[in-house]
Amino acid sequence: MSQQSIVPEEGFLERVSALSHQNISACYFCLRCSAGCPSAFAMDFSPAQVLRFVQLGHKDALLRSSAIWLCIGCETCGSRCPNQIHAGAVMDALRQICIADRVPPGEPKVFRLHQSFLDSIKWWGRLHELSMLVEYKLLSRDLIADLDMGAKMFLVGKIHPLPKRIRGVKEVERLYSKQGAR
Amino acid sequence: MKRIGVFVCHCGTNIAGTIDVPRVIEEIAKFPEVVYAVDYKYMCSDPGQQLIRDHIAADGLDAVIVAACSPAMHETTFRRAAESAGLNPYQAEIANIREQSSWVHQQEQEAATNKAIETIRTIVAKAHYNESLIPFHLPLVKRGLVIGGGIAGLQAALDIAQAGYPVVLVEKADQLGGRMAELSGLYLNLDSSADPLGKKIEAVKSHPNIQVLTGSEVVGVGGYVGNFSVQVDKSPADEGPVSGEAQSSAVKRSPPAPSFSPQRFTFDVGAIVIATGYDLYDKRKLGEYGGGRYPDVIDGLQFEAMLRPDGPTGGRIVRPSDGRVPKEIVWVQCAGSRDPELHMPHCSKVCCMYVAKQATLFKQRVPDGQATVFYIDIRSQGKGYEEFVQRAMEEYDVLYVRGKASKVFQENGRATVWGVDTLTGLPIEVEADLVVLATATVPRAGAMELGQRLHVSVDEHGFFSEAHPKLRPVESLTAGVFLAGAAQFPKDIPETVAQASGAAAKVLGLFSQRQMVQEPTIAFVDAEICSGCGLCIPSCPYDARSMHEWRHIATVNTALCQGCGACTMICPNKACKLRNLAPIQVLSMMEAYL
Amino acid sequence: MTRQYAFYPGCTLHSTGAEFGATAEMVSETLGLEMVEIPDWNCCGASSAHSLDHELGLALPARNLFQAETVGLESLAIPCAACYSKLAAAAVALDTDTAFRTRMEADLGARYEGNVKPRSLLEVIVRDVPKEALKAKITRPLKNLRVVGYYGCLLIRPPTTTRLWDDPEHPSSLDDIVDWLGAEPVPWSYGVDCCGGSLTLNRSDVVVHLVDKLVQMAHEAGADALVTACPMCSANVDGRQLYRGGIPFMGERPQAKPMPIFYFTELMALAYGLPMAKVLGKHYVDPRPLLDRLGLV
Amino acid sequence: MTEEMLHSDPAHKGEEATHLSNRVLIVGAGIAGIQAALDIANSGHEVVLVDRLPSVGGHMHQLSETFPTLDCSQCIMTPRTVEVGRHRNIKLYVYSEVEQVQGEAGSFHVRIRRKPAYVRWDLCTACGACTEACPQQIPVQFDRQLEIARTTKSGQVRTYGTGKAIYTLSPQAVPKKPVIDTGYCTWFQKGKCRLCEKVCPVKAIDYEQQPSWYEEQVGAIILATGYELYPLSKLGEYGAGDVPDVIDALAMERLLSASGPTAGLMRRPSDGKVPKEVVWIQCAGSRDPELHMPYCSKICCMYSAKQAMLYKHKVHDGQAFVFYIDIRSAGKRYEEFVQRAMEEDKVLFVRGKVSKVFREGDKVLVWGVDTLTGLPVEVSADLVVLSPAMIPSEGTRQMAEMLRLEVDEFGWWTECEGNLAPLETRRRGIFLAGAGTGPKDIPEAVSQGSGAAGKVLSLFARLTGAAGAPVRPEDTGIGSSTRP
Repeated sequence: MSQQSIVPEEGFLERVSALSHQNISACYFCLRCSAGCPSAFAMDFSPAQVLRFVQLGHKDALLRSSAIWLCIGCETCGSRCPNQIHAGAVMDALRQICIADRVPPGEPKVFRLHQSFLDSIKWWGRLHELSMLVEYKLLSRDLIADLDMGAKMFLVGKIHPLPKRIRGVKEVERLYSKQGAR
Repeated sequence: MKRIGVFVCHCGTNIAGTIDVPRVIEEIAKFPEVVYAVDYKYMCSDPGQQLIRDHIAADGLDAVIVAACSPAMHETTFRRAAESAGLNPYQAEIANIREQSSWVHQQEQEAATNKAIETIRTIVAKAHYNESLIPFHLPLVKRGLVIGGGIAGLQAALDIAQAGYPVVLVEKADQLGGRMAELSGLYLNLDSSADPLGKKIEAVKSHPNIQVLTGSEVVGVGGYVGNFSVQVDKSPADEGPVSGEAQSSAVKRSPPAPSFSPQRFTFDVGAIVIATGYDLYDKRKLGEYGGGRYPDVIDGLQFEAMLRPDGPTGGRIVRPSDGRVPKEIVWVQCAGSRDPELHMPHCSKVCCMYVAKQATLFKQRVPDGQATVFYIDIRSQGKGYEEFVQRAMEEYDVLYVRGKASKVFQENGRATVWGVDTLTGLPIEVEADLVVLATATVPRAGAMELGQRLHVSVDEHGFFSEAHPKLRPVESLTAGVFLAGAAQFPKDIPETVAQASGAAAKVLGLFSQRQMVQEPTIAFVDAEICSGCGLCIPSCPYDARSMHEWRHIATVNTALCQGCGACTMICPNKACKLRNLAPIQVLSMMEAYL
Repeated sequence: MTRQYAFYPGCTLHSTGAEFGATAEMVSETLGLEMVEIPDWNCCGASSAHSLDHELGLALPARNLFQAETVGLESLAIPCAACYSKLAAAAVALDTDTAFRTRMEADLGARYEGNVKPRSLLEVIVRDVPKEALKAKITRPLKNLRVVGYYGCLLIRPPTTTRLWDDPEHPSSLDDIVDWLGAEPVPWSYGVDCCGGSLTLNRSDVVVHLVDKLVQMAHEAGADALVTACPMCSANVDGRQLYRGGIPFMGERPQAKPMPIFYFTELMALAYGLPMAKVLGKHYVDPRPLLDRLGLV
Repeated sequence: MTEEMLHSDPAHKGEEATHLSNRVLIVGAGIAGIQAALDIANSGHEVVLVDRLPSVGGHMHQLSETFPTLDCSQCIMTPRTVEVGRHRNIKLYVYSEVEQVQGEAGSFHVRIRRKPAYVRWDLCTACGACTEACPQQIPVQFDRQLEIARTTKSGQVRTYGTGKAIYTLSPQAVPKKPVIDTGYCTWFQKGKCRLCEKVCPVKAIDYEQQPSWYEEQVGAIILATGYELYPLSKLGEYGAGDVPDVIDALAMERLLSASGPTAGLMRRPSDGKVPKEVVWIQCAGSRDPELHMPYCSKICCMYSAKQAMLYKHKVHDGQAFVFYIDIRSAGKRYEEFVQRAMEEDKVLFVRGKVSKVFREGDKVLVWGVDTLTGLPVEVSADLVVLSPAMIPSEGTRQMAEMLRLEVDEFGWWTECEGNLAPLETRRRGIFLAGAGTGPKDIPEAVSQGSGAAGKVLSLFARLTGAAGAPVRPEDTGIGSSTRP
């Protein structure tokens, strides 16, 4: 029978707890987070299972999972958790580790979009939809999707052709350079 | 000059194994006032005690020091021995050379031996100043007060009364029975609670030793163990006390009060049993479950009321919103329990069982109905409980879903519960006609205030604190005040009944004494030195201190003082002293050490 | 009387959330709320920053709080629910996490006093402006318009950052406004359930599923439209009813009849009789037929 | 049938029976029996306290620390045992069993058989010389016969915590008197030795000692016979007790206890190594209607959390797993206690019943499943602690027959009525306390001990008509309550 040892990977629980500022050991698995999660239906592991995997130190399974990328950060879990664990923050931490450890994201397109979004802010200080979308489309090689919506946006003037750069963009860059993940 | 005898115990090898007893003896013999020193295998054994008695007589000792184990173990033993040899028991002292020397210094015998010698030296120094003391005797009122007329209060009152002592039973509501009267069938046998409870109530009402005050509240308590003075206000609503033949007999009232203001009773009791029971956590505080917002989201006791033949629906299970018989009912457990962040941190203990019971009764009455229970852990801990829940699952097809419901809401009639499917771990929606929240069990409103009135400590939630969580579960930290039932923590009926009898036993034990005996090793005030600054009054944890009515000095209530010494610490000019632990004694003990 | 507020528009207010931007300004002006835009503000990082980098997710909004302090007003009004929640979270972090505050002060070469309170524009309007004042400006009550309040995730969650200015499980501020405007707030139970906003471009399948459910429930509740305070929710719910993320221009249709979604400021502008022609044209699901039917335009 | 009904029952009208006794027989000197004894004795009635073992204290005396306060069990208990030992109203029969009971409430006639200790306790001063002298090493009952291998500096393998054929139950034993285990004693086995006799300074050893019988007259009886643990030998799936590093919970208590065989050092039996991975298995024989016992043993969840916590306090880099079905921490501060084990001591709770435990090399493999992830899990543990079902203490059935009382199918005493008369039996004057009626934790057992005492005291008052102060309504001003 295929058994797998659940001896926690050294320090994984600690690492995630520290990054997320959440006491994951406090979870007694009432499963309330899974019950309320809007995107759980699309996840490979439910939020409670993600917390469990962290406890058990199933690092690889977690970092490859789609669950950590499908968390929308809606805070439903965190607001209702009896032990004040914000599963969303744990998902954030796991994504961050995923990037730091160079693990291919379970949901590439989600990762690409976040990436393009942050690049846009890095360049301009504010979001510039057009350049952001172009970068995203190129990176994700998902060229045609939503062209129709894009067109409409353009027509009603919701997308501006030219970006404006803020004066403090250097400061913003400094905030980036400080951070590990990018 | 005193004539002190020192008796060093080997405690088998416990002491002698580490400490060089002969050397200890030889050293002690040199101490001033020590006229006799001897060692023995076991001082606490009968021959050991006899040895002490003999030498008190033979050597005319007027103080005895036993160097042995902790005073907690055998102080009483040796004081009794001394007394039986005609010595004042407070002239017998213990020098602890086991816990404090041999046991903690097993590796360094030399040091242990020296420490033992020094320890004994300090006790000799103390003994020099010891006075002969006589315990206080205080009057004892052999009447009990039971607060709360639920099953706990009824049982306690009954046990005390049947032992021949008068009891006053005070109940806030207009009838006896408490929460148990609100219940339908009881687990495990599903019998109606009305019958057995009714018998208890009858037994209490008709018992000649019990006086019942319903619609009444304890508004004031003074005094101390054996001599509490109690004030009870009885709301005018309900007429006269219910007790023995009381209805018929002339009722004494003090003072004959106008009907709109409450009638005040004042009387003395020797002991008090607190049996104030529990409330349910307000379901309106459970926003995520729409408590109080949706008509068909109710709590456990509301459902009990529906199951009761004498209940508002005459025993029919119906939806509050439209009176239809619900076909699908969902129970949500831990609604407010086990939730330190948002609600109550504790487990309410009884929910798992009563939910299984309610689901069973529902299926018995609505066989084609569907019962679903959302839970975190099933806690069926009790004789036959596990089997009871199993039966609910197996024979009555109650569906247990593991996971705390995330959200409950009701739309166009149907209620919806969001939970998780245990196996897949994925969210599921369960439609229901009725949702029953097993809301947390919390102390009765006003428990905190009652605690203050009685000087009894309560925890942060308002549950009364027991004297020791393991070995003194039915005693409060206040002498003469005992605990029964859910006032201390959520309990089911059998546990409550047993605890109530336990509290009664404590009361009977107290009443079995001829009078109260109080240790004399307590604080006293040196009237010459006391400046009447009053600092000691707030410092006393037992309210034992007050200012003298007309002399401007502090006084000690000998009955309340526990000899803790807080006052002696705070007194700026050392006018507060402890008997046989006076400043001079402490200082001389210090000197002896240095 | 005019009240002054520091103002953080956020990136979407002049782009994807243009309707919100335009009407927010008109309405504030009408109510005598003077909005002082904070200098050289930057993007709050939305869901992307914290998704990839915990501290960046706090640092970006935190800079805006530093900028806001230069304005010298105690309330910082933020229309966008997402921006609001990020800035609120940053404020909590700066207040409680000294290490973080020192790092930020070093990076930005400024001291943080913590005397600006980030508040949602919705909160500002319902809590600061007296009900009477709100109603006084009404020239055309929104009779017979039945709306469900869609609060979304980030407006009042998590309570630890939003500090409970409205009930996190059963909020009422949108419904109150709708009621005051003469329209009919329709009770429903999905007001705080997520629409999947941040996945709208890359997992439109997930989002379409969530949006359809919301719209369907709004229909069942008997509503004509939804009202929101969140550009992400709006763009998402509005757009994904028509644009399903499939092959473009195939015009794949949802099961339910598309339902317009308004910003609360749009409804206010309508009721106050402010010029709305251009704004209403920007919606994906065109609200004008509905408003025509009810004689509101 | 509740207590009130009993008393209204004409069959029970014994009030005017002649020469009533107001003494009490208490069977079992565990914490429940001790509590009952003290409450009654302190109320001025004489107590006859009988226990099978040579000293009082029962199972609580074996425990290391107690949840949820982590008080040292012996420390909080010793004052009670000492008081029992010296109380002028308590007559102690240890190393004894109740052999016969006749009569009824108010006048029971009891015959007690005392086993031969082969030591004359009247002479013995418990100096310990005999035990020191005794050459015969034996496993220690009190330590659950734990034998822990120990490699001495010189390299040879000894075992911790062996006892002698002449022993006192524990260091804090009350009474602290030795007995000879004839099953091991070289004199009784091989007919030579008599070393203890030679060294005894007071000539207290008596190899010829015979059982002795005592007659007592009592008015009431309290049964506080307590519990045992389900034998490991019956748990085949968990190694049937043949794997040295699979021990039961009471053995773990001894292992954790400062007074235990290793003086509180964490060592595993097989090779004396410090166990780095320890697994606790709940419901070993409980909640298992098919194979073992259907009921829940109530206390295991809490003591396992406690043991795991104490283990982590001793072995900081150790990993503690607890396999459970439901966590049952229903008691004051219990929930918080288990939460603490998870949050602070990082004890890993795995929800799922273990399917199999077996030895592999110097490890013990534990096969289970994590119901939350649905994944099968395997832990290769150094030590496995089972929480066996609680069962009635041996001999409960026979005593029930002798007393004409009922026990349930498992042998637990049957209460008069489950809800409202949990302390009464169907026979008037015979009461119940503690785990003899079913699994209970200490506070519950103590409450019941006091409760049973209360029942006895009020029974005596009724029987002997010895009421306290007469009821004078004018004292309270609440109106008359005296009856014609």
